[in-house]
Amino acid sequence: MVSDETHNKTAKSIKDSLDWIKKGIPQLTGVVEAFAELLVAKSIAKSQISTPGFSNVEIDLVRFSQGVPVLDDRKIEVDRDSFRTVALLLIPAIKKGFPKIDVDLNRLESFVATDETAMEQLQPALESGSATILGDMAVKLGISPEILQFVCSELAKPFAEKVEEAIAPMIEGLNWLKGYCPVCGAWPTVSVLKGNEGRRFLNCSVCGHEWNYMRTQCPFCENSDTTKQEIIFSEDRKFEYAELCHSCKKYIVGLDTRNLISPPHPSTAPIGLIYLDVLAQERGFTPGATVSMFRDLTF
Amino acid sequence: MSEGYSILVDTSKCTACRGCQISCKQWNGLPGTHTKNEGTHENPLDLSADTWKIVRFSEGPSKDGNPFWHFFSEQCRHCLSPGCMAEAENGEIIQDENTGAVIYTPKTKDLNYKATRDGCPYDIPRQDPKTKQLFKCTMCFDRITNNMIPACVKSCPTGAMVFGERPKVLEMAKARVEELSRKFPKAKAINPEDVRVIYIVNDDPQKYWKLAAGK
Amino acid sequence: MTNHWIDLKNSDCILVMGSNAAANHPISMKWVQKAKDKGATLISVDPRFTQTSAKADIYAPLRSGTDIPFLGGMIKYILDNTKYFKEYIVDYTNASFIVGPKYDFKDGLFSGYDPKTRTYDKSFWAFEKDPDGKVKRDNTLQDPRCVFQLLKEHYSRYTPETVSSISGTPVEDLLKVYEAYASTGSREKAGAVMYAMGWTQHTVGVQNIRSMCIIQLLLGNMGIPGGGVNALRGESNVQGSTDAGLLFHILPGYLAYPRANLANLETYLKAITPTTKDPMSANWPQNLPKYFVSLMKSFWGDKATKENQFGYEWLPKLDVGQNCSWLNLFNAMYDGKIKGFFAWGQNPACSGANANKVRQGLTKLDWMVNLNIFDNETGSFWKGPGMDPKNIKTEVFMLPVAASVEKEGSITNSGRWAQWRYKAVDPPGMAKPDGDIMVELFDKIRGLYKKGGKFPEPILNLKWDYVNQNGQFDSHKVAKEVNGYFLKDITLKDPTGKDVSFKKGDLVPAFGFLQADGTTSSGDWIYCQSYNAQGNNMALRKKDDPTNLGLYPQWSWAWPVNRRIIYNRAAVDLNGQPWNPKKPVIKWVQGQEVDGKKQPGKWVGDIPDGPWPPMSEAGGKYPFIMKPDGLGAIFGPGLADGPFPEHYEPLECPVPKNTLSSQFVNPTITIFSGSMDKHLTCDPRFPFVGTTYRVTEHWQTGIMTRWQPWLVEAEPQMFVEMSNELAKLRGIKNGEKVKVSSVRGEVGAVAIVTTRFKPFKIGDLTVHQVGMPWCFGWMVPKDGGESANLLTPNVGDPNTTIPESKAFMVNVTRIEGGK
Amino acid sequence: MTISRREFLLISGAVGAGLALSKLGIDTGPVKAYADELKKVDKVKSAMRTTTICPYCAVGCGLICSADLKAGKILNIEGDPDHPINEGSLCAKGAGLFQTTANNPNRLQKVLYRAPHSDKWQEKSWEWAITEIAKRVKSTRDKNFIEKNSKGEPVNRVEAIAHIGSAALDNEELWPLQAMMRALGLVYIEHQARI
Repeated sequence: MVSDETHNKTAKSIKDSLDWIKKGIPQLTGVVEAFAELLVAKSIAKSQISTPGFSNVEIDLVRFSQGVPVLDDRKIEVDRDSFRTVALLLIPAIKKGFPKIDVDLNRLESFVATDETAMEQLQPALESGSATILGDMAVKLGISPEILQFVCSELAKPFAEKVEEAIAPMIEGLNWLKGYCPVCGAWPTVSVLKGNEGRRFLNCSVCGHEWNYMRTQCPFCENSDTTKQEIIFSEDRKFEYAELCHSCKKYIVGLDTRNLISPPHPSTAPIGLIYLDVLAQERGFTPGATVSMFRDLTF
Repeated sequence: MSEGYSILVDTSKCTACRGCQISCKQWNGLPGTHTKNEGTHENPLDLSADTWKIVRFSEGPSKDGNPFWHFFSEQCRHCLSPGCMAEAENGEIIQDENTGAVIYTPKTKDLNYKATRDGCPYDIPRQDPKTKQLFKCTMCFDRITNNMIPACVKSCPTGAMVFGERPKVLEMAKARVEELSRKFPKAKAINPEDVRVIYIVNDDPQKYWKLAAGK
Repeated sequence: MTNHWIDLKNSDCILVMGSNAAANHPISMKWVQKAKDKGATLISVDPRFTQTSAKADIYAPLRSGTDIPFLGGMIKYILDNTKYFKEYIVDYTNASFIVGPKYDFKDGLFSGYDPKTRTYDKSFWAFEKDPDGKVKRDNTLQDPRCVFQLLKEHYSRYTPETVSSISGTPVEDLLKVYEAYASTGSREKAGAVMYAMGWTQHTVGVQNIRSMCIIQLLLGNMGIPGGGVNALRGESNVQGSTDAGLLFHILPGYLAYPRANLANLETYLKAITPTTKDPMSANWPQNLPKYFVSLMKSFWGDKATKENQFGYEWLPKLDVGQNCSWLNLFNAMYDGKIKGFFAWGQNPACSGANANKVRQGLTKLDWMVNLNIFDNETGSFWKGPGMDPKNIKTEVFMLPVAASVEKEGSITNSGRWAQWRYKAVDPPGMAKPDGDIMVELFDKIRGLYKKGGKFPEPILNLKWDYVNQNGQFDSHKVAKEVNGYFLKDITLKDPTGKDVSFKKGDLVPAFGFLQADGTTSSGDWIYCQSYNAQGNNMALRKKDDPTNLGLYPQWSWAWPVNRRIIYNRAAVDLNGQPWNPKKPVIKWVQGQEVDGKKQPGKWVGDIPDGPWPPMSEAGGKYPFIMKPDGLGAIFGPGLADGPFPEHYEPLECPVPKNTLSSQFVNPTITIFSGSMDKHLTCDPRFPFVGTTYRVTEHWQTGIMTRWQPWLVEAEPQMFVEMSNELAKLRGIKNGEKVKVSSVRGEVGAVAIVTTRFKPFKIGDLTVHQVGMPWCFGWMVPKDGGESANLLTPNVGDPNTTIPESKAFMVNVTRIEGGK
Repeated sequence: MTISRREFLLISGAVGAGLALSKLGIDTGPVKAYADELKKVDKVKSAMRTTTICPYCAVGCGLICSADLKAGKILNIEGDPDHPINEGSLCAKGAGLFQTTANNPNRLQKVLYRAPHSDKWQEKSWEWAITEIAKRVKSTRDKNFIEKNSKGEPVNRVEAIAHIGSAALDNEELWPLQAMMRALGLVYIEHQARI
């Protein structure tokens, strides 16, 4: 269990980062405030999970070096109690940030709180990824499918982060040359430049793992022809940018932290860069991560 | 940010590439001054209104028969109790509460230059002969208040300079001195309690620069 | 470099000698530091205590020009103390070869010397051969005429005391260096040497390096990770420009330049193609005819046919013995024999030894074309000091060119990695990429010759189609031509013996497929594979490192055939197993048995020096495949000045005689005798040794850095570094303006009085040495001072004609009131 | 419950279906307005990155250049952190590479000609310069062409024109350069490697 002091520190770091975003771009205040509580709650959620989430993970170095993520065909175990704890921690936090959908959220919250088998009931809808099954479940609960999907995807992440925490030390120092996550295989949401030399790190959209990746290569299609890459940025905030790939038409937002005294907490970075999502999407590019909350900003 | 910031300058890692000296000029828009070689690779020879940071070179014989050759990247120490402020009774010099940076305002043109300079144990302040205004390192105040590290720290290729919250920097300094003392018994941090720009040396400070540890 | 930059991390002992890597190749120290972090010893040997010395574990001073005694003493130490790697020298070097009866060495001279021509008849140094033509060997190394015993005898004179009395290095410092470096003679240890112009710029330059090669062979350090002989090249693409044959004596790929006595293709090919009678020797140069004919096909395209000897007669021929190298070039210019001159991205008015002679030479030209990104002392020589424009007839065309980020193409680093650079922006103003200027100029010249002129065939027949649809220079087209094409449909065998078919117009996969019958082209055989069906391999940016030795085989491309450590067959034993199993650069893996049939084995790791199995197996070959004998040359009978390195004093030196023999200076050097070719030795007017070097802030003559105000502010002016003792002797105070003069010229400089220089004790003499940078020039900054090359002598090494800029005699005097 | 990685990605990603913030009741209007404003005042810049290799010493350090696509100007040059040799580090010269580009006002930007006995440069066009140089090459070559040496052997060379350079050029420029000079018959062909 993580100490309260650590919690408070993380919470403060997230709040400081969000304040810094608001100060820099007041126009983002609405979005920042929507996510503030959720981000803090999520930072705690991982420590509320009692089971490790996986068993007997051994790294197959040969497969790994060929680009197979650690969790490729392994199961993540989610226990009922932890699921309920996490859900009852996150849903109220979402309510605070998203007051306009609180009716739906209340229904979902009470479903999780009262129905012992809530987790199992939600599972098929989400596992298949099928819009029909998801829609049926949403109808059953009387809430909008988009909201159900949003909440469930947020509920899943702490479990992935928990697994990441255990696997990350096992792959430390191993060479990983892919644009998807070496732990879970998901795509990154944000690219961060760090250290004096400005090495680039990608941040996994699902488990939060961070790995080094070539600066001048597209994570999504591995195109390294720089004439087919473009960087867009605002002259006022040169340390924030979107990297567009003309080869696969995907983009990733990025943050150069080398100049920064206290770089924003990684979980807040995508929020502060949302204006770049707008600019990139307007030009017809889509975010490489399938898990982005900011996929459809232009309509 | 009650304790403000500090800069650690680990001279054991410095190779005198002068990247810090050049980036200071670049960021602050200071001109490359006309210099001459005066019998040393150190150049410009001294701080001035146009040069707020210089790498001092010093050398001499050492006990093992080989010469020593030390490099000392000098700048304002941003003292916790700045001696230069004794003269500044009308806000000519400001000590920023949040960062701890000691800032010379344009009003310094009204100060007694000699007294201000004499008040500094490290002999840092310099006057623009034309405008009479005093100048020195600002700790990159315009950068650090925008969450950016100082230009010199950013430029250092060997990681000899670190910027951060003062307690963390003090901790780092302590650890590094411990590490160095295993090989260099004279290793120490210079006046860490009094200044914000803390130098680590592994020989007598005076062997680096006559005022390395102050007057 | 036989190895490469990152490989320095694999070393156990690094000797930096004739180089100041920390100042001049700063990033190399990153890898030196990594080796040190793992316990490696860093040794710096230099006349001056440098930035590299400051980081070294052992520092030893030596007087400029005494590297051979220093290293000869190390050879003796290794032999006397049995520090050599016996298996390695028996199996992989010519230590066991029996030298013929005509070889002899007496009082500084090898047999076969002709004092009239100042040359050796090298046939006196030939090995003894069996009746079947194979070299006689004694693998016990006991025969008194075997290389090993002759080596022992030759260096028996190089005792620590004798060496110290020549080089001025204290005996205890010598022994410290010898002991540390000789410890790498065990099979698990690797020693590397890093050298630069501190070794080459001497009248014994090549033999300085030969001395180290002998040491590396004795210790078994060639071919292994963390070993090798590593030249730290000074310019970003000086490796590539040498590979491309921008030198009078070689064509691209180091093919010997044709001489007039080789009247036709057949005689030329015969002359350049070595033979061997030893079946174990791969003798790779036996393939040179394929490379030459393919080169001719790249030169002349379809116009090169078997009938016209593939255009051999269109190549200009040198006379036998004709030397057109740098010093001779400027000698001819000074003599008024050269009328037109291209100075393409070079500033000889500051970089040439005896630069006053160079500058006078420029006044005798009819015309000069100078291409550069900045104005420089060469293009503007006519307004330089001592010049009166009214009296100078030379027309000058100064053409502005693109900088490195304003065009696309590749450059080759010291580790032989050809790395692709992309264009970021257009050049400013009227500046143009050099490639476009070449195309336009040659098109224009060709246009004139279409209307007639002397011997127009080569001009009209040169293949010259290196532009894209927009008429702009296309570096990809050249890169493909340099790699080479198949010129007709053809079926060939691959290295495993399988048939492979190619179509006319296909790019050649690698130089193993090149042909001598005109069916392939290749502009530079060593670059064949750089741009093939897989694409532009020089642009590769994949970071796999399967051996974990830092080879990065998919990052850019290294010649030859992407081999990252050359001579790597010497890194394994006769069975193909690495000497040091912890650092396996290559390794032979036995084939598995499939259906009762044993499959062939294979090499893993780096690209081995040729596909053959290890020596213990049928078809195995010796490791040094570029040598006709296949073995590392401890005895080197091919050089102009002897098969073993021998100490001779620099042409200008501070001592009255050579302690080791009565042969004072290198007996084979060419000494110019014109009015501006002065040399003096032991002359009381010039009592101090002078040397030159660079500073971190400036690069070469300073043309790219002296126009940058912040770099100039940090290192603004010409200086001369000297010891406290010398300063006292001359009454010079630190920071005073002094005059440094040699018999050829003088420069003003600021005295830097330093403990980093110390006087040398040479026998009874105290010898002072001073050092100056050669990065300044009169043009900019205004009071920056002049080039140290006004002082340096225009005398060269007999093999390379590289001038002796690192050891010459000067005087230093105070300028009264000169502050 | 146990979930496989594949299923897991579906849960957390809900493949294919985008999430619109507006459907969650968040007003993204101000964000879009901010982005629009940036565009309106021409603050949004487009840059292209290219990798290059340092033109100074032969270590071969990698750098990344960022250039403004519209203005065609270099914005920044920095060490390439992915380059295995320098891993992003640079020395003082490499770090100042910016100063060798168009950002340095001292760069040569014009074709200049100095006439015999003149004490000044004249500005010229490329066409003029190339034509005049070509004429001089031809006339010097033809006047001084050596067909045979003293032994009567054919040599077909020109000793009256010399060429030096250059280790600063690209390999793809060096090859045609030596070919062109040799086709002209030059034998005095040298460069930095000799000094």
